[in-house]
Amino acid sequence: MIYAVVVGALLVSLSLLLVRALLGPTVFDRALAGNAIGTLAMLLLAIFQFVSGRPEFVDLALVYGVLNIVGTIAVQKFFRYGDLGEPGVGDEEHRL
Amino acid sequence: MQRFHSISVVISLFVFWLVLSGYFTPFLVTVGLAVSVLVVWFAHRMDVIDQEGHPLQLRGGVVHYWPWLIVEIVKSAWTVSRLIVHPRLPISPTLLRVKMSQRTPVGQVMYANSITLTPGTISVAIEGDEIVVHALTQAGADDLVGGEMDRRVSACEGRA
Amino acid sequence: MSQVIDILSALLMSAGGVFCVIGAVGVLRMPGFYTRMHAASVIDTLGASLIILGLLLQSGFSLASAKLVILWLLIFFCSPTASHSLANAAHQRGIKPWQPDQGASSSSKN
Amino acid sequence: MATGSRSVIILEELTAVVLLTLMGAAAIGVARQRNLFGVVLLSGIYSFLMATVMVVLDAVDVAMTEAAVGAGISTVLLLGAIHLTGGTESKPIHRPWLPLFVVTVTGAMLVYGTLGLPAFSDPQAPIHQHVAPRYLTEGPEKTGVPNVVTVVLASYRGFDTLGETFVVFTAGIGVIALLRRRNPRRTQDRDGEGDRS
Repeated sequence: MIYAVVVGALLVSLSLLLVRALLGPTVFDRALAGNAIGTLAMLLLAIFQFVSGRPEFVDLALVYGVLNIVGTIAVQKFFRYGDLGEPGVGDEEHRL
Repeated sequence: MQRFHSISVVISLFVFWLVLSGYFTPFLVTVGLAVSVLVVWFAHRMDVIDQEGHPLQLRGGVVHYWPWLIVEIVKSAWTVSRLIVHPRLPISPTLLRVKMSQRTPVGQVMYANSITLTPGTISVAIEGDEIVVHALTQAGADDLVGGEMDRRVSACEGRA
Repeated sequence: MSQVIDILSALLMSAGGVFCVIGAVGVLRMPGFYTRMHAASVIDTLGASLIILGLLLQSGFSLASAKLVILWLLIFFCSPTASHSLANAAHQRGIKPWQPDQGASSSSKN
Repeated sequence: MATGSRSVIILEELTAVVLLTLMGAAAIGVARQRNLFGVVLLSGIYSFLMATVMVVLDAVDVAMTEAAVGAGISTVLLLGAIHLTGGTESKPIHRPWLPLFVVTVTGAMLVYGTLGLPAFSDPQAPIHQHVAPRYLTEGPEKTGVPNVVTVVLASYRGFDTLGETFVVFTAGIGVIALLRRRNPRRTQDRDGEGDRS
């Protein structure tokens, strides 16, 4: 039952990362932990499709991956430009 | 070149569709092809498609670069893992500037991403033709200053 | 033959699991934001790759393996982008890198 | 893949319990957090965990929606809302006792309600006896769609899915709004210095 071992390892990592997300201290630490939790959730999904014998549903993990980066980039844009509007106009002199 | 590039994008999208759908009946395959063509057409109209999103010009160089990059990643990930489990956490983080010799934005992104992808070094910002890099250890920083990765990315870019 | 592949994939996946745990421990243990990012990238690279490689061996040559390869490519292209954007945002916000002398505990230069 | 179904069920239940515990921890973190950015990030994490639980419980489409809405679009929307208001939560003016009472009673009623439900994945449950067999046997040839989930979603529950499609469409627009950048060829005032972030 190799899957049980891997799932267990992933769950332990998830808990540790959640502790980091709860502790903070900065917002970026939380975002980092959130990003890593997204990656782990993705792996967990991929493994679970194999556990339940339906490996053709790995697509869901793909959706997770895409959403994960959307969330992270949203946070990044917010903290870099101060808002989400007019994204990408900000060259170096515009932002400051 | 432009036409060739568009056809290549259509083919990539079509293969992606086939992989996700998994049904190979004539009707569904035709629909997939039509959707791929439509998406590329719309993308052209919206002007969101360019050489950067689908860097066909790198196809030769990447074959030589990736195996080396993967070996580097494994090596540095092993080093970082050893540091993490070390009871005294012997890290010496430094912030340094690395010169990059790439000419195109795609090459620069490739170099910066390679730096970030190898654990132990993270590209923090790009200022002019320099990358601000945060390195976990002095050794990792020295490796980067040695410039082998920079050379290889430039070679990969130049092969286009 | 299938026995060998099973054992190999089990080894790969457990190694991936171990690296994920190590990365998570690192994220918890490292001082300062940037140093934590290095630990997280262990999860994104070695942990994820080994687990996906193990699953690839299990799935053999099928549609699922093609999807796993796409998943792997997605991680490899997106995780550095996300990390860089986070680091960049932190840099813009003036988060200072942690230095060994300012830390509270257990720091030693090697 | 040659694993006994019994151990698979145990593994699934164990995973669900652990994930639900983590979700509880995340929820407490959200409640205790005064910094609203932290709240947004933690609720994103909560959504990811929730979606994973959904997959473990075999509700794949719900998981997809939860991930798209909870982790994707609501993070973007909430960040936009924070930009319009402010970054820290103000002190509540009410005492927490009345809301706590209401929530506890509602929760207790919901838990009481679950007692009347059939056991999880019980093959004799009405949901598996009523229309599900018909969907499975007749659906594909009646509608001509090979995938059963697509049959139910796109044909039998077409209007329902139309609404869901709007949600996903909104999420897509959010993504475009987020990742869009001004085309260097079109900006005259700046000489083609692309966005490098």
